[in-house]
Amino acid sequence: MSTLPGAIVNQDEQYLADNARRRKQFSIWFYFLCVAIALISVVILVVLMISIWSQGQSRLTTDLLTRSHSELEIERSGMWPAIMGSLFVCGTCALVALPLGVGTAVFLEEFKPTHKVLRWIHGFVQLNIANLAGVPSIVYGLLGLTVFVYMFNVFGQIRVNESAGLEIMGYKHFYQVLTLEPGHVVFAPQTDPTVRQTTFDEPFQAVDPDGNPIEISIWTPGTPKPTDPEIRRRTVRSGAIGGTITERNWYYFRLPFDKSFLSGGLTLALVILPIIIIAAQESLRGVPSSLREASMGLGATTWQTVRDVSLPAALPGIMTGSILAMGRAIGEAAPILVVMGAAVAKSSGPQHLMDDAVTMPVLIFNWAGRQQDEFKELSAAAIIVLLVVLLLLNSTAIYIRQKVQKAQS
Amino acid sequence: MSLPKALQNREFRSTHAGAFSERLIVISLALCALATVLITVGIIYMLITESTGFFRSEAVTMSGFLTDTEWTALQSKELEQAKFGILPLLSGTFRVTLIAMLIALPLGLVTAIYLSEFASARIRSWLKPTLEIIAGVPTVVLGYFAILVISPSLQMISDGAFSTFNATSAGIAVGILCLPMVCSLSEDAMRAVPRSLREGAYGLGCTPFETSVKVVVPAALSGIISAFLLAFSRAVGETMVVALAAGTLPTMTLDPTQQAQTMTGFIVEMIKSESEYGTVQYYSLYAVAVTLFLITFLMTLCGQIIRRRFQESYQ
Amino acid sequence: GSKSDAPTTTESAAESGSTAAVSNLTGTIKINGSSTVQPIANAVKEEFAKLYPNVNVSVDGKGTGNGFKMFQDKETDISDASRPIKPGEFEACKANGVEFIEIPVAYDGLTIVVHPKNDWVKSMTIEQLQKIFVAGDAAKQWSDVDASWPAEKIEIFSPGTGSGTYDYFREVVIGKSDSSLRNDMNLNEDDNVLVNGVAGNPYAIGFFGVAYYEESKDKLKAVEIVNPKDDKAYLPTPENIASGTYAPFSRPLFIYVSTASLPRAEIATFVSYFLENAPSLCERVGYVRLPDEIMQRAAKNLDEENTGTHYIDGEGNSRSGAVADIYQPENLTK
Amino acid sequence: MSSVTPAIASAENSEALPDQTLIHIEKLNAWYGDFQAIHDLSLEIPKHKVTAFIGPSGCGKSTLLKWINRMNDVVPGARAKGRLTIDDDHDGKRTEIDVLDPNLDVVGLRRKVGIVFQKPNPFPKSIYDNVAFGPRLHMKTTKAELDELVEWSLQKAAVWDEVKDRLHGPALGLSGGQQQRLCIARAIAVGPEVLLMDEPCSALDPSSTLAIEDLIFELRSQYTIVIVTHNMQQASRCSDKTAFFFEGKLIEAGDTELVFTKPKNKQTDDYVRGKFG
Amino acid sequence: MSSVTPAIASAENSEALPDQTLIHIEKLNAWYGDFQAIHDLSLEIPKHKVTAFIGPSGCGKSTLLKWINRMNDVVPGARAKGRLTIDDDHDGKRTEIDVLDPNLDVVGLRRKVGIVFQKPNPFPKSIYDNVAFGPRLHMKTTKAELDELVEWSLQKAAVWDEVKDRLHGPALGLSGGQQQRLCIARAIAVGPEVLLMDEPCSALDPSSTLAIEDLIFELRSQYTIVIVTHNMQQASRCSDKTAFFFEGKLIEAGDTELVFTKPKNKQTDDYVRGKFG
Ligand SMILES: Nc1ncnc2c1ncn2[C@@H]1O[C@H](COP(=O)(O)OP(=O)(O)OP(=O)(O)O)[C@@H](O)[C@H]1O
Ligand SMILES: Nc1ncnc2c1ncn2[C@@H]1O[C@H](COP(=O)(O)OP(=O)(O)OP(=O)(O)O)[C@@H](O)[C@H]1O
Ligand SMILES: [Mg+2]
Ligand SMILES: [Mg+2]
Ligand SMILES: O=P([O-])([O-])[O-]
Repeated sequence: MSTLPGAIVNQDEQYLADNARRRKQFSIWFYFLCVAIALISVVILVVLMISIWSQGQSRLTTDLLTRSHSELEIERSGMWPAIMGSLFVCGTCALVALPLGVGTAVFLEEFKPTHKVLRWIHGFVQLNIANLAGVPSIVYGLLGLTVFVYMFNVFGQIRVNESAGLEIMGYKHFYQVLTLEPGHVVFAPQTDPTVRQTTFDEPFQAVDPDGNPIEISIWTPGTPKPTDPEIRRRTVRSGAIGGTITERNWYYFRLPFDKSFLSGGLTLALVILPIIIIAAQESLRGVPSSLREASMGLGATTWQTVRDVSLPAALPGIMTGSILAMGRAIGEAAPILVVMGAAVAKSSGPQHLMDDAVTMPVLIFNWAGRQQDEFKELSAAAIIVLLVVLLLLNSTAIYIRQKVQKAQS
Repeated sequence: MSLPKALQNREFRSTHAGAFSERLIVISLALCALATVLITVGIIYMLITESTGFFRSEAVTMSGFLTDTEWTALQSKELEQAKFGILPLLSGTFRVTLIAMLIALPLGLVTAIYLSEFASARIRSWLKPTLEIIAGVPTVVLGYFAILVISPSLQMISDGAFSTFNATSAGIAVGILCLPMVCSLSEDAMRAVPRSLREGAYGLGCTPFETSVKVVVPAALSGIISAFLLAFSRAVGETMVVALAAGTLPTMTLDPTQQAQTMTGFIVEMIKSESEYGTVQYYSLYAVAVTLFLITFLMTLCGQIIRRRFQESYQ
Repeated sequence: GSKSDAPTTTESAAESGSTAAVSNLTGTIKINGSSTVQPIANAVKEEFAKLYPNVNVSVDGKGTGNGFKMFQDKETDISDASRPIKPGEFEACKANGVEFIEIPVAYDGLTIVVHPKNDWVKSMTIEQLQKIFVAGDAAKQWSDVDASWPAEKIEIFSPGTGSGTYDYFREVVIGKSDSSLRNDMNLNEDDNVLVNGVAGNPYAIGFFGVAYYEESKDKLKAVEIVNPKDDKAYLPTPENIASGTYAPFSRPLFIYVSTASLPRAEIATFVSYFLENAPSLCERVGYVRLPDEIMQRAAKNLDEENTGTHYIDGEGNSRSGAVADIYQPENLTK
Repeated sequence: MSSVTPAIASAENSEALPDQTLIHIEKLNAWYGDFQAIHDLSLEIPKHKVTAFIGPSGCGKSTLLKWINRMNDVVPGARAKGRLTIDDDHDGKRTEIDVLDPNLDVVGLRRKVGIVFQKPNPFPKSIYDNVAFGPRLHMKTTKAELDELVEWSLQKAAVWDEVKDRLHGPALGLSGGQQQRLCIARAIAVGPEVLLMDEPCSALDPSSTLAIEDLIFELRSQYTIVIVTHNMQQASRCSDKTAFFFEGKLIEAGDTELVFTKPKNKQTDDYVRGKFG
Repeated sequence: MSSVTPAIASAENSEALPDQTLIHIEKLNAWYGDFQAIHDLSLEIPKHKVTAFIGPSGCGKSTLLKWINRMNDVVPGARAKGRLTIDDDHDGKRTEIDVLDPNLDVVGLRRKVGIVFQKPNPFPKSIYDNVAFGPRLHMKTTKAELDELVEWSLQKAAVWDEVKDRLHGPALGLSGGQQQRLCIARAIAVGPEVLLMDEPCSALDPSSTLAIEDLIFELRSQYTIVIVTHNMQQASRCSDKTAFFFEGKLIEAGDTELVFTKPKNKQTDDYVRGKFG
């Protein structure tokens, strides 16, 4: 048995040497192939950046950052409402997705059940999250449309002159009536919310835009019309009809949400929720179990362990994951198009919870598709702004991660 | 040394006082987890209820839906002329996805090998962020990159053989989009391969190439395959790039120079056109969404199964 | 008190020039419908917002047909249209209790465009268009239309089926017959996509409102259309459109205003502002102004709140013809 | 004490008082899922003594240790059957804590039975916060009391002098041996009666090991200490009693000296002579 | 042999032939980045003997081992200075391989110097493919030759009987001890002359340990074996020569019996008696 097998005894030294050289050569070639291919991604990024920069750099003006979309003065169009819109939409998204995602991750990672049935459920939820992570964002858009925008039509549809859904708070209804002074209106408090219009034949008590009460007199056609603008402002024509308008506080809330930024933000929260959960789970998993054991060994309950030990230790990882997820949310356009529509002509950010909004990707989508060269350049400039925002987010994430890596090494 | 006062008192907090709030917290955390289940339930409920509007219609048969080679939901105003065969949309989706995968998989995998096996810490420290930046580029931007840069370049190279909107430029852009994902997931899988295996290989006289290709990659295969599957379902579900660059005409061909409306592209067009809400044509978008959902669901399921079956090797 | 809004119209018309001050008018106005009219509506909205910054006007352009759908469901105050309302839509409005005032705002020339490299097509007749666009034995290649043209595949870009432009084109090309437009066209509600599509393929053809052509003249070539009346070919220039020689694709654009919304001060103010400024603003975005006479009739209709359409007769059949002939008080059907 | 139990009993009565048993283990069986890690184990652990658990890897030492303060609760699939009780002097009244009782107040148990692990595992917080972690959970203390308690614990753990100038510096900045002593300080800060130590020195360098061994020697006057070790020399150096485990069974237990010099069992003899393990 | 080198020399000439040195190490210094892991180390390792490296954790045993077949090449920042040569009999001609030569054919070196690690690390392939892995890389073999080679290696590694019925089953399905023997089979399948073993038994149970120790005993007639171990008993049981390291320095080296019974150095004495480590 101890005789060496033929293969070892009959080794051809020349072959061995050649073979070794050939393999080493091959390995070197492979190394250069790797370098070349790894560089491709860098090249792609550079080409992307250069083509965008060369298109958009001339439009990086303060107008871009402070003004709104304009059809008549294209060259002075800006993206302020879109910046605000993205801020509000993504803010909503973060406010909802972060606690929900981290909560879920904590539950799944730290409260692992020991009972068999519960373990099965646990595995199911885990699988479910993996599946949610793979669901295309456009499907979330459709879900957002049925759930947030229409709410299965449970609260009826939003209709002009008829229904504003189920209004819950933050609103006051008035009749808005034109006075004799052109462009000037007065507001009559609306007592019966179901009446959408009323006719004014007699003098009535109204309020001016600042909320101060004023007496309104009636001018009957045929009698001389007052000429003093002051008086004209306090006078309406007999038979004038007031239509309902609503004064909305920022916390105006009604159901369904319709195409509001809230719907958009909630839908985006659905999109990034699985991403956040998975990232948070991963970083909780990275917390050494010895820390948990130490805390439990001191008599801390599971929740106390989570609160005082696991979560703080996992926080950098959770933050990194969340920031990257937020980057995804900021750039996401498809679900927003489905939920909030593609209109971009908005002159300000959202004024109340139910207000609609434009987001940066949708604005870019619109501008880049337009024919005028100005819009093409503007869209490139807007892309630069968006990329800068993303770059800031990403570098924060990378910074946090590297700091943590350093601290741990 | 005498016992400190705190220990002399032995006034320990009642241990049952926290139990209630503890339970409350656990319940609210459980509710968070429940929410994720509710989302799935919501998706399935929505897809089923809304697509019944399509499948119930007399103009539609299940076999026709699965085998017809024309899809003209957007093109036909009258229901009688509309044809609902999902195959052209599927073919569009798979053309784009195939091209994307042809780009993302080899490039991503080789870059991952480079990052995990060869790159020095310094190169990693800027190459990885670069990839992350690409991963973070909004898809709208990539879509315009496709029609403003990729498509004209293709047309120039091929002397006009490509149409303005075509499967290839969309596929390339989607590939760029998936590349970082393939790369970072495969890299994670390869880094999870214990050092001891690499040492084993080097100890037997392997070159770096042999170590990475013959030992590390096979050992990380489950992770790499699930990365591929994830990238695949991301590509299948990608919307903005194809809506912008792949064209709006469903075609049933293998020609990559032609346009290719994908499933997601159709959904977006239908939503944007709001083509007659409530018509069969409109509801057909939910039928497409069901198909899309099923495909991605199967992908993730496969990925999970592969991960669970083959991953345990190193514990 | 049904006649309510008259004061604003007359008074502001007389005195608005002097009010430079920012108004305290507030409210929300929802507009949807034609993407052809959308540039005009957006332009008006923008100017209006300078005077009335607290009025929130949302303008969307999902196509005339979709616009009317939302209008009859009371989701919008104003519906933009690049064709007159159709009998079916009119009935639906009536059934839902939606009454409206029909206001023409500008002329458009539905422009047929090809790639600038296309040197074989200079002008086209309706028959040639039929060969290309009508389903059935539609021409697959240019050479199927005219043997001297290249044997290359025709790629077609058309507005979506929900759009008025599609309807108008279909009606002109097919008439009242049963056939329909072919269904292997690239359809898109967004006219900009159509422009990009045609501009990217030398063998493409497409059509849309003249404003989108005006914006991208350098990338596209407009096809001269042979007027069936005099057999001469005309380009969609403002003169040809206004004079009606660019026939049969010269068409009016409309807005439809819900009377239920008119008592709201913001709507009344906006609509009268629209009417007043449409002629000048429509030219700025590439359309052609309507004759003063028609604008005055429209103002009168608004003033007197004459609801109904001029394009459908008592029996419920649609009328067709020049706007100057049809937009007459006696044609108004409630 | 049942006669089948190979109890730890002073064979040579070297001390004046007889041992008082604190932890009683009777016929304990423990499983991880389907795998039985402990078989029918009976053992008595004396009060205010150091008891060493020795045995080859995987023989169930850590498992037993972790059942004493129910750390295995969080391991999925871990269960135990048998009796495991700890005597509890409460204002002079003697009661018994039934450790395996599913309704037991685990939090209270773990406060009474502290544990120190193989690898030092300070929390990534300041040194002060590490020691104050337990007291903050369990007690209502004033700032001054807490300060006093932290100092006392660190002094008891023989690490005060080395850290007193950087109490609010990060605990992870300490050396391995200091970290381990910090962990001991953290464990005694909640006033436990029993200290369980699972190979507390195996990750440490020689000098840190010595410091910890000295510390264990110090602490035994006030605490009942159970220490798991792989190092026979360590067991013989610093324990009073030794229990030898093999494949989940208790093979032999008794005075350390006897176990090492005159083991009754062949396996014990082989093991302490280094024939395996 | 220079006089400053504490070389391994048979103090009592128990064997007929004098030791023939195979591996010469002279003034070796090794670094990881700025940290010096080995200081000025000189040592000679005899042919066809088992040499044990002992010493506390972190003393540089593994580092030295890994330099012998240049495994440290792949560790970023690792470098070494000094002389490290291996004698090479080539058709009767004696040459020397300069291990630290940067232009050395590492692939060939590693074929000559096999290594086995602490944790068994079979590739996630079949048993057969594991053993055939090395031969397939280096040699041109027929299927039959390869089969013969695989069987021979597995037999040599004393694991053939246990695996012969499932040669194409997954290697990861074997027990730890079998895996470790498989790794040894894999290492000898390429026909090395030297076998380096870094704590080959520390992850194994007692019976597997015994099997490996027997195997080492068997193999020494054909291979030069270097084994790193923490277990003094193991070193004394299965090695001919022992080298004791401390903090990167070689403290003492010589016949195993002498080192364990009459160490010349105080530190060695302390260590082999278990005072630390
Ligand atoms: N969480 C677990 N799940 C399943 N089996 C486990 C678990 N923990 C330990 N075991 C098994 O139980 C047995 C006893 O393990 P234990 O940790 O008590 O051994 P030990 O004597 O402490 O060994 P070591 O000295 O290596 O720490 C071992 O066979 C081990 O594989
Ligand atoms: N890759 C590395 N990078 C930096 N330092 C290292 C590296 N590997 C080992 N060291 C350091 O070099 C010194 C010697 O390590 P080595 O692994 O040779 O010790 P050892 O004697 O084998 O210890 P053990 O018995 O724990 O395996 C140690 O202080 C260790 O921390
Ligand atoms: Mg243990
Ligand atoms: Mg070592
Ligand atoms: O103007 P349209 O969008 O209806 O064609």
